[in-house]
Amino acid sequence: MPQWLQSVVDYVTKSNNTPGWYADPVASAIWALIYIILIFTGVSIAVIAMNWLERKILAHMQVRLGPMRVGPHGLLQPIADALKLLIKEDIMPDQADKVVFWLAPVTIVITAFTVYIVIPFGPTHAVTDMNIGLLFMLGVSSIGVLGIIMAGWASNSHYPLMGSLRSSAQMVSYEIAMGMAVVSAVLMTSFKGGGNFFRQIYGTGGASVGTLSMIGIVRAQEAQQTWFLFKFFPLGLIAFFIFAVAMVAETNRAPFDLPEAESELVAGFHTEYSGFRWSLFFLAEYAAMIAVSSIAVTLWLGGWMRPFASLHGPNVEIPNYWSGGAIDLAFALVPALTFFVLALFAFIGTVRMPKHRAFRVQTIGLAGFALALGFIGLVLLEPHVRDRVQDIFWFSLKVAVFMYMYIWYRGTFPRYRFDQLMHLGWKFMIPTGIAVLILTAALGLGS
Amino acid sequence: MTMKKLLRKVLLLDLLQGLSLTFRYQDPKEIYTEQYPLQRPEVAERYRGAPRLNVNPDTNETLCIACDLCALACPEHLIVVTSERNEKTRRKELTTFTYDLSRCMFCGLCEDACPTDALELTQDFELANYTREGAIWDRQTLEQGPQPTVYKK
Amino acid sequence: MSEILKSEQSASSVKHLELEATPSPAYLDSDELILNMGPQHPSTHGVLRVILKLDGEKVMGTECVIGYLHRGVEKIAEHRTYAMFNPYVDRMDYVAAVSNGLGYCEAVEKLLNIEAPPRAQHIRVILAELNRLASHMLWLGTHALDIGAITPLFYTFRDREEILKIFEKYCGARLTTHAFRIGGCLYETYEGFEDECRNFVKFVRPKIDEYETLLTTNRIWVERTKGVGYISGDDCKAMGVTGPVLRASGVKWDIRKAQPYSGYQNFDFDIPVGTNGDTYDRYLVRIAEMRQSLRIIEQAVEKLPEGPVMAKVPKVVKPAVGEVYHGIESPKGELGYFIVSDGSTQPYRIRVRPPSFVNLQALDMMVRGALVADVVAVIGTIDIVLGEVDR
Amino acid sequence: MQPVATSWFFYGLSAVAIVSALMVITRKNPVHSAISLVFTLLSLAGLYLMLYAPFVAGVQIILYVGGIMVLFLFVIMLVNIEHNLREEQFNKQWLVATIATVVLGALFGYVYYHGKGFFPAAVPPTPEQVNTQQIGMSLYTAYMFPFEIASVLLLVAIIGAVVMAKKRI
Repeated sequence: MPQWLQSVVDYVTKSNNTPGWYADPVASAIWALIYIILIFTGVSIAVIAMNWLERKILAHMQVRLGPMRVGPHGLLQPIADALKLLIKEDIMPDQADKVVFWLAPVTIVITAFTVYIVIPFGPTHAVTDMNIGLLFMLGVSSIGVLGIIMAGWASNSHYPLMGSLRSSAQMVSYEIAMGMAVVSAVLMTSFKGGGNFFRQIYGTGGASVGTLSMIGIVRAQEAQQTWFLFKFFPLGLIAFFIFAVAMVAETNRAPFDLPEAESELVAGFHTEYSGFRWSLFFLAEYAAMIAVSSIAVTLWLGGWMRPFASLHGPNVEIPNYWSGGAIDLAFALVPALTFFVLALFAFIGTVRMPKHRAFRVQTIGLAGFALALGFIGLVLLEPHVRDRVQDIFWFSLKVAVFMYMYIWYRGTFPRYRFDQLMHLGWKFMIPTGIAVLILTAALGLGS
Repeated sequence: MTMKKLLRKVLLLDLLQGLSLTFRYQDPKEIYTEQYPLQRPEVAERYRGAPRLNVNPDTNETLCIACDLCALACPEHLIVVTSERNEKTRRKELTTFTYDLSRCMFCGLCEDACPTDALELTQDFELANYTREGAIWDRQTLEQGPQPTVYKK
Repeated sequence: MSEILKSEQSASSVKHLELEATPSPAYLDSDELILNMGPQHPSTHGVLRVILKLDGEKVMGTECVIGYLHRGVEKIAEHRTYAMFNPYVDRMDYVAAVSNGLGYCEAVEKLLNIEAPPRAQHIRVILAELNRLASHMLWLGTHALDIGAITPLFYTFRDREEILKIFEKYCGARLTTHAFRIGGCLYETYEGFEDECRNFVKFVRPKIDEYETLLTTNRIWVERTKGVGYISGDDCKAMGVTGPVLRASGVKWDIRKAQPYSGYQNFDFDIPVGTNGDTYDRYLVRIAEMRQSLRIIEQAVEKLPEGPVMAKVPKVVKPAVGEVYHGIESPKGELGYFIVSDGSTQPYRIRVRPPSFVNLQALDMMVRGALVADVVAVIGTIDIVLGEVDR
Repeated sequence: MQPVATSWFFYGLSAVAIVSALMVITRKNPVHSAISLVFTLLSLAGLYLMLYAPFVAGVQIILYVGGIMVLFLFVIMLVNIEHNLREEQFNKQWLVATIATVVLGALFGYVYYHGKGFFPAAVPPTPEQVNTQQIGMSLYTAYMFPFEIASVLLLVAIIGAVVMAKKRI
């Protein structure tokens, strides 16, 4: 058996490996590749699911039904949409800058997906664990703005240009506040508990050190036995709040959707785009939403950890009040239960489907969907799967909460005006961010 | 008062109120949408929809006396009535009656003008048509009502 | 015309737009950007085209190009009898068709020197106030949509639907109602009309509170609307602006009180007046007006007298030679009809004074120096209907 | 830890860097130049990564590509491009430029040839883990003073920019 294959086998059988930390480079590459494919598929599915969920949830908030025709309860609507977009005529304005017009959506999509390289869906579920993971994420996601600017400029049209100008100004004002919030979270990784723990794992000496590694940040929260959201209450909360606002602005979603404000700029930076190219923007927007939510989850909500997780080290396991046999098992069963509940909802939907000839196919389809959900739930009951997939479940659940919030904001709030957004960013969020950073540092002096 | 305002602002109460309202509305009971072809809307009794030329149910003769009042009352002049004098009965008899639905604004003035209740705007509201000519209804269509093509899978 | 327009304020304070006007030095003197907003634009409420002269996002000047929806309604009137023209007025301000019809019918009645019987007048008031509610609801939904809140639109449309149902039951049409005839109402109320009106009032009161929950105190809404699109009461008078826009600027002028028609003097209601003359005040004034309309509906339903709904009107309406102006308070402002009769069955000339058209003139004053986003908000707050602007 | 396919990446990245750098100066359209510059900067970031300097690479991306280039494009977009396109390229200084390039190249060659001692064949790479911390340590201990001077300089630059941009304050 060649060495790399051995490492792959090791990886599957032992669950305590850190991504990207294999002795054999080929094994690392293969595993990275597999994870890239998994994540790409997963994110694409998540985007499709988000598309459907956004329509449904928004519709229900607005006393509407939402899509109902394509598939049971419109479940196949995103696929119908995707097909429509793919076969739609792809128009490029005559006076557009051809190269840049082509490059813009590609840039946005690439950056939106590159970010996922460092997102830890679990202690072992990541493409790689970069030393500068967080920095890398923020950097790459800031390139996405470049794509928006290119799109707006290349369209050679007034509304897109204004959209992209707004976008760049928005980015400049929010990236800083976001950075301040992030730095305060990074600072927290070096505090009590965390430092010793890192010495154990990474073998670094000297004073307690923080980390920029995404996995390291979650490990620090584990080591300190708290989510950073609750650390130095309410400092962590405020930092999280700043990030939560900034991330909405960063992804151009309501109430900060100025670059594409449809009532002012028609469609903003992608006014002139259609068909496949437009769908790339759409894909990238949702991928970016999931990505920044993942940052927020990693930094403040304990990443993949289940609530009240105990401390897992390479060689240590320190249980806390909320862990131990029965409670661990209860938490481990939650993923399967969630799927069963979803399956139940789908089943109720099946039963309540109109008893009409035209709906027979749809009823069968929904029943099939319910069965599939139930089957996934059953698979999740299997102990091996359960142990390996739990982390991903908790991570996805937390991200899903953020996704819901995005939709919720969109359904509730009016849109900020351009100057008010800048005002909020520069005069409120950045000073607050700096203050939180200083206070965090001061409080952390003792540890 | 100002303290209260400040607290409201800091605790984002104004935003949370709105959020809770939209959250509450997610209850499926609140959904207002009608699933149109399945749920037929109940149109009011006085609804002014597709025109109909009434016939006497017993004799199957038209009620229209070709008095042309509806054509005169119509603001859009879209009704054309032609008649012929029946030499036997010495009465005007209706020959053709065209009603151009594409120009109709369903004001109901023709209905009001009709002395014999022959012309009536019914509760039928599905008036879509594939051609412009299809929107011009002749006497037969007006008496029988539109016969929409039924498509089968 | 109305007293208010004869006020001491001359039109001199109104600055006419010159697109070549020099930009104020306080701003970046970059190249000007001429932006054609509309006629196809999601928030110009139809086919209004606004040419914006921008410096960055700041508006240096605007010019409205109208007429994309011109159908020559006033000209059509010259070739229709008085009764035949009645359905056309519904199609001017199509979201407040009842008010249009009311104004027209009353104007012709004034010309004929007849008056609708009291029962008809009460029915007219109920329907007109319901229509005011419907119009304001539609305004609120679309205005909020312009500012980016998409949800109120659906709530207001849901509640407006109840009004339209009453319309449909009463006169057989939902939008372009053709509810009234010269001399009164064609239709007697249907069975359960009073109860439905009462239930509607009960149903809609909490709903208005809901709209307010979403918007009135919401900091984003307040920031987006407070101080935006300011216009002073004097400027309003100079421009001939009427309706909620005028009242929000602190001028207490409502034709329902000042020159009562259709028995409005019999009802007890207040005229909400704003102080700041900005978009937020116009929003508050309209919300308050919705509540006042509910009050009027309640009273009118309680006091609904018995009797005929149609006055004695000759079969062929043939007024004597003369002219008449009659203005009513439509949801958008003073809606006036000026009718010249040459003694024939057809009017010699009808001139409509549409509130939207006149109010739209104030757009430039309101948005100069504001941002593009404010233009959208101000177009929404003026509450224009292009069918009425272009006629 | 042995990086994968080092030389491939190196040559690829350098090729991208050089080609896009050439594009920066040859493109007539300033936006195209700016976008080429983005590619140059990105490939440089890749090269930093290969030198076991992930922090520098990250900073390169977040600051230069994400921040400065966005502002660059922001400004360039507002420039009247048509005017620039009509301008003659390589104005009248091509001779001077060529001489300067040749001299610089000669200088590089000379230094490289005579100073081989400065370029040891193999420097032991710093372990990746402590790289970021090392930078922090150095910045806030040994190089504290230059660091602070640099930040004051930046502050001055910011204020200067504001003063220059605003005609009246």
